[in-house]
Amino acid sequence: MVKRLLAGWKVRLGVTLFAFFCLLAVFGPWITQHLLHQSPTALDLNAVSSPPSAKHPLGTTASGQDVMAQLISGARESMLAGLVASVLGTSIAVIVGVTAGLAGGVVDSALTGLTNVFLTMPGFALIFVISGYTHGGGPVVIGIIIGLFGWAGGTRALRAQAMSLRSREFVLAMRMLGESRWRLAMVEVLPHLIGWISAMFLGGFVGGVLAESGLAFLGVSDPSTVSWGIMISDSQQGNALISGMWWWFAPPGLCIALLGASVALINFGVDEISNPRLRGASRALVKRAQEARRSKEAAHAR
Amino acid sequence: MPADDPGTLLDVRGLTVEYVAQQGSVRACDDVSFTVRRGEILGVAGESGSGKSTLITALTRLERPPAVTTAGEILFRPGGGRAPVDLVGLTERELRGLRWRDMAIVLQSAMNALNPVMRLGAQFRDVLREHDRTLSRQDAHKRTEDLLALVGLTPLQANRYPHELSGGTRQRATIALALACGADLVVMDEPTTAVDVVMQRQILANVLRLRDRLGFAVVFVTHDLSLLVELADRIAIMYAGRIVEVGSAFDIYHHPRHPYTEGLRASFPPLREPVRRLSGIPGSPPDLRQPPPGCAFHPRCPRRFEACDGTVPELRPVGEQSVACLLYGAGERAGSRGPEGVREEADDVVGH
Amino acid sequence: MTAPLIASEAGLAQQGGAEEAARPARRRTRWTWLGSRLGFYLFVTWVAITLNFFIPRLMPGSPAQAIIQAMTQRNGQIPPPATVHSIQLLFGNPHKPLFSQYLGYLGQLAHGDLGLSVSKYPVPVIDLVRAALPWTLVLVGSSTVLAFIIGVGLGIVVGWRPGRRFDTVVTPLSTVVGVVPYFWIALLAVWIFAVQLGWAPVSGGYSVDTLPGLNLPFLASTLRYGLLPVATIVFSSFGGWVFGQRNMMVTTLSEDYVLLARAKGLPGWKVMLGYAARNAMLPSITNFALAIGGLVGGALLTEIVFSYPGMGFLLFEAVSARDYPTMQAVFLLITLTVLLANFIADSVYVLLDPRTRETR
Amino acid sequence: MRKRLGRAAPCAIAVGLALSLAACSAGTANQASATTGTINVEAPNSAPTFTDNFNPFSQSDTGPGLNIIYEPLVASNRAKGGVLIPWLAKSWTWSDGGRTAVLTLRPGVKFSDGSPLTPDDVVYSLDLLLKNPKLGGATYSSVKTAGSDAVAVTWKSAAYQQLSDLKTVNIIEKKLWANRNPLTYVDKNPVGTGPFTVKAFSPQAVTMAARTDYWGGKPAMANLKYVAATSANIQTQLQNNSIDFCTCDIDAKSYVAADPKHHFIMAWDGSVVSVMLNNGKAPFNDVNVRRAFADAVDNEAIAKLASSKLPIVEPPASPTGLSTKTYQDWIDPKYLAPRKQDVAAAKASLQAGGYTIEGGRLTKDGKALPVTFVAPSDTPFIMTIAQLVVQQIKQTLGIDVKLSGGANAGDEIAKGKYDLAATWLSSGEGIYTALNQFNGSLAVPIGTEASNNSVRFRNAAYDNILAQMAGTDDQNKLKQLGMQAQAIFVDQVPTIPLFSSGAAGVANTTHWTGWPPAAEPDYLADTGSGTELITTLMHLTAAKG
Repeated sequence: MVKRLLAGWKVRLGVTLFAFFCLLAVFGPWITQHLLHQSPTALDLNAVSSPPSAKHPLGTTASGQDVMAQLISGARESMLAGLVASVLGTSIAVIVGVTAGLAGGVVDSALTGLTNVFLTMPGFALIFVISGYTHGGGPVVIGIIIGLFGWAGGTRALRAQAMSLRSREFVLAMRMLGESRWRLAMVEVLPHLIGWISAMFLGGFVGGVLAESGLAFLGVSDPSTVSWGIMISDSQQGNALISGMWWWFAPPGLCIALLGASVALINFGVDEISNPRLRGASRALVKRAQEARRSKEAAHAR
Repeated sequence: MPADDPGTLLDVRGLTVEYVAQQGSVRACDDVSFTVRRGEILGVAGESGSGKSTLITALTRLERPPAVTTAGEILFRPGGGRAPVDLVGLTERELRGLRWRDMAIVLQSAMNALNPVMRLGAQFRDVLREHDRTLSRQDAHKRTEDLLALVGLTPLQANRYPHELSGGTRQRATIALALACGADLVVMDEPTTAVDVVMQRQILANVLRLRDRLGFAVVFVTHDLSLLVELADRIAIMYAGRIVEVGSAFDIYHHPRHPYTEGLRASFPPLREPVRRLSGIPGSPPDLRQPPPGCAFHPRCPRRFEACDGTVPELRPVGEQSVACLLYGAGERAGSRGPEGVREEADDVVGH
Repeated sequence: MTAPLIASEAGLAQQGGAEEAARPARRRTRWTWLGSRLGFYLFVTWVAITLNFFIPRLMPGSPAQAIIQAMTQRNGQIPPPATVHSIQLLFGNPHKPLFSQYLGYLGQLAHGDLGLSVSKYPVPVIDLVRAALPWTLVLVGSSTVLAFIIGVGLGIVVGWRPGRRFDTVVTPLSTVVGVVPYFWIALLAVWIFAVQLGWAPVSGGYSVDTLPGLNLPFLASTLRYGLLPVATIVFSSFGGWVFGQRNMMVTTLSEDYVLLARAKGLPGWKVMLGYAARNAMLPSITNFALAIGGLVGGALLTEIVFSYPGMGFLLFEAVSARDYPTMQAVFLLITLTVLLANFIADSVYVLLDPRTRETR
Repeated sequence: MRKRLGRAAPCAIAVGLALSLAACSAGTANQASATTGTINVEAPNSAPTFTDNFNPFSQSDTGPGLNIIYEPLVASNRAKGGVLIPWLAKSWTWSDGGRTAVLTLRPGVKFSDGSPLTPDDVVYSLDLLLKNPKLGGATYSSVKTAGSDAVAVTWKSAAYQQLSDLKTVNIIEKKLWANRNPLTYVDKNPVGTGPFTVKAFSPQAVTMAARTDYWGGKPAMANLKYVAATSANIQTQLQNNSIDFCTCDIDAKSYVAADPKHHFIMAWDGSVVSVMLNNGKAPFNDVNVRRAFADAVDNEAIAKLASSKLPIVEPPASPTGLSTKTYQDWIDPKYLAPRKQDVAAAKASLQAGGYTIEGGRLTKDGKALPVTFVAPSDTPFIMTIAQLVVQQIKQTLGIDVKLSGGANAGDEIAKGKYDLAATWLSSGEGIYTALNQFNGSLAVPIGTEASNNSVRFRNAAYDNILAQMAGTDDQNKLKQLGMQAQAIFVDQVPTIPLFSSGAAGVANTTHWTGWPPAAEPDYLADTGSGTELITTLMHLTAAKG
């Protein structure tokens, strides 16, 4: 499956980009400290609002912080928020969705009701309200809140899938054989949902990163940390664009976009696996088909 | 040449259709040749995966990527004394001129073949008015009612959505639809698989009656050989993308030559004869991604011999029918030609 | 934007629409069905109202403190003790138990009374909402419709010939556009188009040289001022439609009825629109109805970037000022529109897909 | 520099008022034809929309310009040490040992509906606050009329320093308000004594019309339009010349550089950006720690960073916590120079207190004392200062200070749940008010919301000096007492003053000229203060050509 996933250029590009950002998140602080000899929070009073230079490859902020160092250490914070939100959100979605789909009856009704309540609530606004009070809150706290309020969307699809699986023959057979429901869910049903779950996880990850940056833009952030969202927010409040400080405003947004793009590209591959009908639509196949046709036409013309 | 004969409606030569995949490709139809005369019903029988559905879409030039026609020609002689055309060489635009007016299709599942969000009448109307721009709405409606009456449906059913109709009604409606523009050739892809036996009989009777009345030719594809015997004038048997035997319905049924035809015949109960013991064909159809060398049927063949896994048999006349089996005239050409040679020959034919 | 977070809400609609209709026999009559839907909506409304009431109040801080802090920040000094004291008297946390406050709130709501705003005391909340709502409805409404038309249109076109060069360029591109942080793109757009090129105003909902009302200069200025906000929303949200619609289109293309439509010799566009797209669009239409539900709450970031006088900004201000009555009113409105949109999605689905209609 | 987006109570004005206004009137009389045109002013309001309510008693958001519609009895000139100047009251006398002030009203003052201002109106206005603490509260205990043109205001004790409280009391017309509930009345047609009335309201702009019968003369402009703006877009609006005047947080340096017609005005309003030390709990209840931190901070560097977007540099603060720009005559000359960074002294203080630093943590008797710096995350200016202070403490003392933010910072500061915090302290309302911010009697226990002295400084000697100041009207004695209090402040270090600050104002001379000079103005130009704004507006004339 992994091999199939990696077959397309889109997925390969996505995975490469994503891996790059993961490395940045893991080794970022080490890189800034030992390779760049910079701190993301240190203020260099001799170089306030300075454009890119040898000392500050991406320039400095209005208070003299090194943008490059902020960008690198921001990777960890932003991705951590995305990861926590995604893991939590996907877990809740899987637990609620699969349980509802498999259990049916009263349990299903109750869980579906719960899901619908969460769907109806003004998600982002509530996240904004709550995280505003959590003392700024680091990326983990923000991620948890995003996850807690953002799971409902995916649950619905999982429930439908689990329901359709429930009536499939092999699951019915297992039930007849007296398999416990728990084992049934873990061994028989979950593997079939892996495509859905991974797509949901990836979507949740990007959603988490975007939500974190949106919250930072609204002023919900922990001042002792630096995330990409906080960087954009700071640069906006520091009038970076009007003062022509593009080196402060542009990089964090581009990084989020690139990270999102990498995940979106991976998602293309995951989608093609979970929906076989999409596979025929791949560019490589169509190209080959067109070539074959053309050569036939050429032969015909002769 | 049969194509020069005005009585020949369709002359397929060396038709090869491949499914292009990431690595290599699969030949779903391999060097298929046959002819259909005007007003004739040609049955094509084969197991699932034998390439008969691919043949249907290729015949009507409806194949979609990754399926590609890579060789052969389909000479079609439309009515009204028009010159014969090679469908393979036509553009989509040119094809549109022929579609439905000259050739129509009936698909396997009428439930899926009808647009679920359009009323039945609208699905008649759009095709009628597409091919006759002068037709008014009222006239199109009138014509729809006539067509539905042809297959025994009431005019009221034109106002229904497909899901509101029973399976048999839907299937009859698609047949009526196929006749809407007076096509010379109607290609039918297992139109009776989704309906019960009683309905199956009604539909077949309908087709025969309408053919006699309107004179169209039919290419009828099914896995059910005994059904073809009732319906078809001639029958072609397909196996692993190739035609292994062609002959009159009577000959195929009563004197099958190819071991596969024999096996196929033995696995279906006859419609009108006393029930006899049924037997299936051991084994399963080959994986076309890795076709067996030589005759594709040889791993399952009860009468195989050494040459069978080395030589691809060609379709050659044996008595009244044509058979592609080394049992007939095997000695002459054993081991002389591989599949490459066959293709070269096909290309030569095209080149003329 | 919040799209990836909430856009995946495939909709409560399927609940009532597709899933139920797909059941072979519907034993319940139309009335009990309607009744149970109504009961469900009422229940969800109540739960949402309750949560909307308690969640903000369980957080630390009070409106009084928010007002004092805002004053300090504005004036550069802490307000005089007497002022601080009076603010605490007026807007400090009431000493009534939370639960009786809650009952009071429910009672108020039952009379259609949304209370008085705290941050703009004593202006009734209903007045604030009345002033803000039209802006948001027009802004988000028009951009949602535009994004839908562009996105679904593109999705149909690329999905009609999947794998062609147009598809391989447009589909990834539109997806990538959707993951760029909305406010970042919006700020950039403001800088480029408003500040540098001067093509559009920087912020606001209308020109301050006009007086709101049914007069031409005002209406013309709202169009000009709405240009950039609408364009940025459309830009960052059409991608989601493209992707979904394309995949549905590709899936639909392998349906027999599309094949038959081609065989019928219908022109390509007729097959594409009348047969393939008409079926492939059904899920998008449901999602569209749901997107309309996100209308009220959906434009928070847009309205902040553009200082647009709508509901999003009202909410933002209310949250900053701990203005509970206003917050609650906005939340309530969001909840109600989402429910309404779901109801519409239910109904529209039944209208568009004859299969879900009851057979007589 | 600071975010300056708000409505302040009408406070100060400049110059001997009668003089300044008379000069203005004379000027406008000469060019009566110039009473046309509109001046666009950024409204001191962070909302993108205005509230259609001009109730002067509202404590929350209102329509803009309340402070140029309504006026107080007295004002103060923050450019001149915050001395009180007459406004609607033309003079006052003290009696009863400083307990009662009799204020004589200026003749010829009319409300915008044509009714003359009477002592009854003034008594009614002051009484409303006395009777209803929710309207803003009052420090006086009774008010009554004193003849046909005066009112007598009485306090419980000597109140020479309390008269300035009347600056925040808007004078309203009794007959209009007699039947209104001042708390809940939504006033859409305000009637006041100020030079402007509301002409047209829309959520994004409010147009005010200049009165022709204003007691102080006729303004040069026919209209004043308040434009709603936020920090996000104000700079652009300024740069395309669509706003003539604002007091706002922008990149003033680039604004002034862009066009010679762009003018910068610093309103030194007496504020001093300071690091608040929580004197109410360990470790900052120990003067040694306070001294150590104060010595460790380099406030010159901080001032420089804080001024990086201003065309001027804000001066490092006097260790007295008083603005050197406002109180230069009041500060003990030996404290006019800022405290210099002295790392050795800082370390010595820590040692004297028995503190060590272990693993980046301040430790005493084996117990680690974590230090948290609370800074509101929605105020980037304060946040930057906090970051620099944290960095300096780390570099000099090696102590790790945790930076904490969030929308709730204000609440935490008021309740004393912080170790360090940064804010604007001190004020331009006079020496007494400035020093009184650290009055121990205002300190409340930790956990209780403080309305003042949130650093919770308690010093009996300091409080005693303040009590003496309250009871004198003698300027020299005030100065002497003030210097004694300053000595205690410098020694005890209740806060770390960083630099003198003010409200950054920018004006555009394209349409209107006559703005106060950037350096050493006679009066402040500040949209947040009504009496100052009125003074500024009265000095303006239309630009020629």
